Amino acid sequence: MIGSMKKSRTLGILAILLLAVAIAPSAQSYPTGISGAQDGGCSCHGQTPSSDVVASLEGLPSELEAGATYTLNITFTGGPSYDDNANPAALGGFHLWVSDGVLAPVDEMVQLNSDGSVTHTGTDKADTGMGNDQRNWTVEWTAPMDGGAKFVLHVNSVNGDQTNGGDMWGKLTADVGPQPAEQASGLTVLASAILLMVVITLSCVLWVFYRQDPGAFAWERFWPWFSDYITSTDHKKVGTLYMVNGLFFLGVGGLFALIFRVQLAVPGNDFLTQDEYNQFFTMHGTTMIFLAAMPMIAGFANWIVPLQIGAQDLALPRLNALAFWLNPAAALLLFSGIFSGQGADTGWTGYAPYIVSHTAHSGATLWVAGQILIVASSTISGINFMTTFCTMRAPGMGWMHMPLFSWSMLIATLMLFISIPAFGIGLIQVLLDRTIGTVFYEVAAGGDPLLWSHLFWYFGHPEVYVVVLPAFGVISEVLSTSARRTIFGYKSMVFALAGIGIVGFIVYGHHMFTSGMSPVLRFVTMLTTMLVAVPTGIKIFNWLQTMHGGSLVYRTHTLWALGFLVTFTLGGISGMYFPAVAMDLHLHETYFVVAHFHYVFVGGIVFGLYSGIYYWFPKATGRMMNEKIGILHFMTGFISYNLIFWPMHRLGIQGMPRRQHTYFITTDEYFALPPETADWNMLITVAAFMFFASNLILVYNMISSGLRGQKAPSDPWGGWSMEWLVSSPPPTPSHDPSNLPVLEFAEIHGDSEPGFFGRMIQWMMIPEDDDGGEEE
Amino acid sequence: MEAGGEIFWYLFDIFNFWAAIVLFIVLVWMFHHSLKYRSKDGSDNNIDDFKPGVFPKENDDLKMELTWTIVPFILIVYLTYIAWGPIDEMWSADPDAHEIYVTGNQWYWDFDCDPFRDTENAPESYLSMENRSSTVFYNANGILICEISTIEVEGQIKPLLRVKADESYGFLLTSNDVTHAPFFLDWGIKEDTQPGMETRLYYTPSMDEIGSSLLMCTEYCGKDHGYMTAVVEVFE
Amino acid sequence: MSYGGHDDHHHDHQHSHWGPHDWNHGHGGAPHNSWAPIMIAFGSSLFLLGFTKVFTQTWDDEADLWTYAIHSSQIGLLIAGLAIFSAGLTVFWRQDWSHSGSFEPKAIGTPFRTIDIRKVAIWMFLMSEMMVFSSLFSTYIRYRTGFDNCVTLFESSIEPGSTVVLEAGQQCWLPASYFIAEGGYHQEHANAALGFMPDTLIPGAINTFALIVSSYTIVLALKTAKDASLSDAERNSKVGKYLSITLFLATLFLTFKLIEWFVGFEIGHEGDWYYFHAPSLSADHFTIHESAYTYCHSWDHHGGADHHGACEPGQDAIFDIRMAASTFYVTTGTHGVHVFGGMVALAYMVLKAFRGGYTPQNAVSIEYFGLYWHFVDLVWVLVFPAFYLY
Amino acid sequence: MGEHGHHTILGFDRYAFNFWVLMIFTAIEVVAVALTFSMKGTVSMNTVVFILVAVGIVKGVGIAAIFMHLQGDPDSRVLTATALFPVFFIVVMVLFIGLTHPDAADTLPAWCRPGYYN
Repeated sequence: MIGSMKKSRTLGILAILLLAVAIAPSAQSYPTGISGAQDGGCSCHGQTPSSDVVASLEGLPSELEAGATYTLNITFTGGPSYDDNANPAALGGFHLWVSDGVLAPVDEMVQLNSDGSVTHTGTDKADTGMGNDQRNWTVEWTAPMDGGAKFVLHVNSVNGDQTNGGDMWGKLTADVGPQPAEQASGLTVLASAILLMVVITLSCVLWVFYRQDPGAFAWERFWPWFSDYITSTDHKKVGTLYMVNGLFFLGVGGLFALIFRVQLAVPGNDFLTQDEYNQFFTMHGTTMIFLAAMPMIAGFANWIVPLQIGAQDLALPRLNALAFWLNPAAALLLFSGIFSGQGADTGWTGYAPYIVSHTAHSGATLWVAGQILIVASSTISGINFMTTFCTMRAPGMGWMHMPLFSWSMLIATLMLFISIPAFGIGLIQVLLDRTIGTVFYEVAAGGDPLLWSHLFWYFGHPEVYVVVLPAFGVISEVLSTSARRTIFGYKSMVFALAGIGIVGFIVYGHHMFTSGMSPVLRFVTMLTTMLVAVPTGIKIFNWLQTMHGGSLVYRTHTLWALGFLVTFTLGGISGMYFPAVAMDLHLHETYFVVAHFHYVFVGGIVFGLYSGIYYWFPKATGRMMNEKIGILHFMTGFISYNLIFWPMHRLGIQGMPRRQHTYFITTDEYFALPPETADWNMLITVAAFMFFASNLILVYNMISSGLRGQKAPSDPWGGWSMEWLVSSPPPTPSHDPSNLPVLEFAEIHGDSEPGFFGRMIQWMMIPEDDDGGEEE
Repeated sequence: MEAGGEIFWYLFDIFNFWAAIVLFIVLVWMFHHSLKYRSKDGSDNNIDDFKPGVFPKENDDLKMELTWTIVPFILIVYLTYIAWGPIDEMWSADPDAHEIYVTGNQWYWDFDCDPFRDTENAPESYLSMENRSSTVFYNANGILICEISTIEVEGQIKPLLRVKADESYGFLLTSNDVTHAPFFLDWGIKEDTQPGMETRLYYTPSMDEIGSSLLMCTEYCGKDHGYMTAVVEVFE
Repeated sequence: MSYGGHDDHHHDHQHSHWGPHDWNHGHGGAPHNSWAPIMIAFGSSLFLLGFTKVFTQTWDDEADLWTYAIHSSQIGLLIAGLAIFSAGLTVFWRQDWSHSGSFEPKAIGTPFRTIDIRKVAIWMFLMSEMMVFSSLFSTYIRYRTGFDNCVTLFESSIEPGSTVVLEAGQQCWLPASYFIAEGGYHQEHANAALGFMPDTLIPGAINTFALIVSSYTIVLALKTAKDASLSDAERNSKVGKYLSITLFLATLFLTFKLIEWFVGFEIGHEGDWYYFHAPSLSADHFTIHESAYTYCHSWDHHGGADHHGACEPGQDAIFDIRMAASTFYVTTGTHGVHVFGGMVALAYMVLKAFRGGYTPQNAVSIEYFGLYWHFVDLVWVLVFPAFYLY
Repeated sequence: MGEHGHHTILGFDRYAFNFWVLMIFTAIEVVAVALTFSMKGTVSMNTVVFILVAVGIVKGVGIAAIFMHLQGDPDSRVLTATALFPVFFIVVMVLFIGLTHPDAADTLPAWCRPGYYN
């Protein structure tokens, strides 16, 4: 009886939450974004509108007929303007916005703006039209098919002295037809979006809590359970939060991709407006790199690193939690522009001077602010992980005994926190340029647009390795364990990682071969970029050789690892085409680049992380994942993935540029891209939907296996590293601090003399007083 | 017409050849090892005696590792050398080139055929020419070198730049607002136009390249970035 | 629920060898939960949102210019963000309050064996700080070497017959040192009361010494806190005093910085004449919006040695000096923000010191703050010559 | 670690010694700049820059070595190595970002071109 009462109360709560979800999105977006462009008015003709200038708009019907075209007359009286044939400049101009329907100029006195508003001609310095010297103008307006419209009219009355002094302007607003409900301000939209996110997240959390033990569900037990998660500083719980955050935004980024793939499916499409398209590809890139890939990697690192190196937790657990919580806080800022229709449209690279220009959306400011928090998060977690690696390896674990996943995380963390301050400083400069008016990227003040590219890519290229190296680490672990063989050439693997880490800092110029960067630097980075292929090659060949003489057990994570080998090799090879300048001049900023970095990011990182999910899921949850669904996930995912990105190489060679709203193919009337472009794009779009669907299989598998999977033993795959020592799921603290594990060795090496580096490190270290058991 | 210039295809073919070889090696290696050394019955044969918490026995071979360090390195040196070769051709100024000003604007291209636009001391032969204008340019022998008109692409009026085959051209690039980049599709070259500075591109269209090709913007520049196109026609 | 704090009394009878409160509380239990991270994170987010709303520029289409404005009505968000951030920080430190040094975790393994983990962490933090200031200096070097110096530009453009051929609003680099270090000679009505240096250099010079003295007082605080020979009361009061002096010097530093930027000073008033007189940088038109700075190459010295008259005819030009100003304000401003961060931490430490929080067992906490503080001093050693003197 | 206070330099307390060195060198710094304008023409700008760099290095080393305990403690050597670790990356940054300037590709110097080595 009591149980059913609890159940009905639960359902009631869920119903209320669902209702809230339904209501929250009814807040409408604010058409002019965060800072209303029309509110500023023609401030060049005086700061505030003057009541002396009276504008009028004639020709609007009292009863609106859908789709009809009306001729509108715009006139004004008053102000300093006067009739003077000798000085026609002494008249005025206007600007008319309408919320719906289509405006069209009638004669050459009026021009159509890119935002659909109309204004007098002669605003452009290159334009010699005389529309600025009138007192009345005529435009045509085609009414929308349903609903009414809101007009905003500004008129200038100028005194003809060719300066702005003494001029005045007036404002008129007019409504026709049925009006929509009052539109929400940017802040209201933001607040309701936050509310929506909170409500959805809370209902999911509540559901998870309910499913854990439906019989014993009680509201009183929920809050302690929930607040324990959000205040937790335990590396495993923070790791879970990171993974949830990462997977959620992987889905969001994927949705962005799907939407603009629909736009690109056929040539000349207008499914999205240019503004929407630009925002979506910007947020796709930003989301995938900063809110999906990096949190997922941090999630793995959080979960696995302390377990693997035999530490009880990370060095600074509270800062670890802070580093995590900065991510959702940053996401709020990054996305808040989107909610108001003015999201960042700068590309994830945010190149200057576009990012500081007025043509960039106002949401770009918030995007920059959000990125600053991401930088803070990465710096904090970088410090934390560096400290952990350097100080908390289990007794007996010298540098050359760390598992390769930990090594790859160490190098990745090192690269991240050395390089990211450059990005942070660049962001602060842009933020100040956009807010208080410094001029770092203001070309009129001598600002150098390339400085941003330099600061960005000084970070941006190491960042690519930051996200891909952990995937290398996962593959090393998975292949070694699955093949039942020690990784081939452990030392050369470590040196290759370190080599990538160092060379990765001096290659970034290859992103800027066509940018007008210093030619010497172009030449230098061309040479160094080629060099990166050597350590990467070593890693691939070592992985291949690891399987030699082994007994490869085929599991889902093995399949993803083998899939990774194929796709990452392809991605690595296509990367070799860019440092060759003559090829880069053609391929730069085309779909070839898109194909290349998706082969590295998806085929490299995401496949690596999927492999890691299947590999460590039993350790984290204590339950095995379903292998059959896993194989289905791999097959559909691998095939559809290749169908998406392989044709993009072809598109790039044919010269289809990236980041373009649409494309045209050659027809009888005009010349454009080859006709096959359209077929490839359609194929890519269809495959993109398949790939998205295949990821839902993973999500389903994770949830169902997490709830109902077989219980996992502590070492289900027979791995050697220390995370397999503890139970699944691991206890807290992960390794008993009063009884830390000590790394043992299968082969006892003689007391070989330490090498040069070993002697140098010995010289630097505090002399050892106690036992001499330390390696290296 | 195929996109990409002569040098691009020359290098592309060489790189494709070596890429195919590397890919072939990797794939054969991977499939061979992953099939030959698989666990036949699916059971766990702990070959290297993995035990949690025990660093496993070593598995390396210095000679093999050195081989796949040195051999790829030689290949890389070779490819770098090959890629370095055409730099002179791509990145050299030709003093005799006919200069065309290209200016990026949000969101249209501005061409100017008059190479003496910004200079007061143009040679006399040019100054005296009657047809001198920014849209058409004849050389001293009265041969048409550069002409600018318009063309309709998908209902939009776009600039049409006409240049002569086997003539050397220098494009002087700048921008009025943000970064753009003209991408001469069939020639396979591009360079950013940066506001406040001048970048340059040199190219001599060959007789093989006669015909029309697209010019697109390949540095993201805002709303109508995707529509910032022009047509380049090479005539005989 | 109890915010932070997590029951300080527990620590008195818990005897684990594991770590300060940040860490793990013995008995092999879970690490402490904390509300601080989530509060600090969302506080900063709200603060940045408020910042972008308060400082919003609008684009003036017809004039082709940004219009700068401070929307003070939007300041609520900014303050709310700061408040949440501060509350989070309070929670954070509240949890550290009772740290007595008894569970200081030590590193194991190569290469930091037996060094405190917190000390390694602070050095890692300083590594990333080095990169922060390297980025700022790279920006500075790039622009400094890429721009013409205004003075050189002016001198090179004087044609025979002393006519200056320069476009109005030409971009060039007028270093801050032009206003500060050489201010006594270049600025109208400027002064050099001390005889050997201009009055405008006084705030910068005092600040340099203030930071060095504060670096010294913080090591004295550490030395005292470690001194087991002192009685507890004596030690508490001495450590508290040294930390207070450090805090005072940091405040002095920021005060003089603000005086130098915005206020200026006039001392020794005697009719129209001041003994000490230094206009602020903003009063001298060295601002980030100064696209039309009226530069005067030589003053007409009719008004006496320290009193300039009008600019000599043909000796002035209009320059766009925004880049030099932006670089100066942002670099020195970033340093100033670091000083401010140090002040906030110092305020906490002063409070803790007077309450007897520092003993020889946990005196290293002062050392770890000191490392940061010395680093800030070290950065000033570079900033001062690069921006104030050269 | 930790016996910081017990070291002396030239018979002075090391912190006090370092403190006075820093004070004196800062005074030199300020005076050097003061000289440039009070003795205009007699001291060249290059001399001043040289003095500023030299003094800056001395001061920086003083602060790092004594105040930040990078000299004389058991952990000093390993922490010095840590502090010097980013130097490579800083040099790369200053070289690549600080000291390069944009230019057109055809200004590539001859030594970067294959033709130069024929």
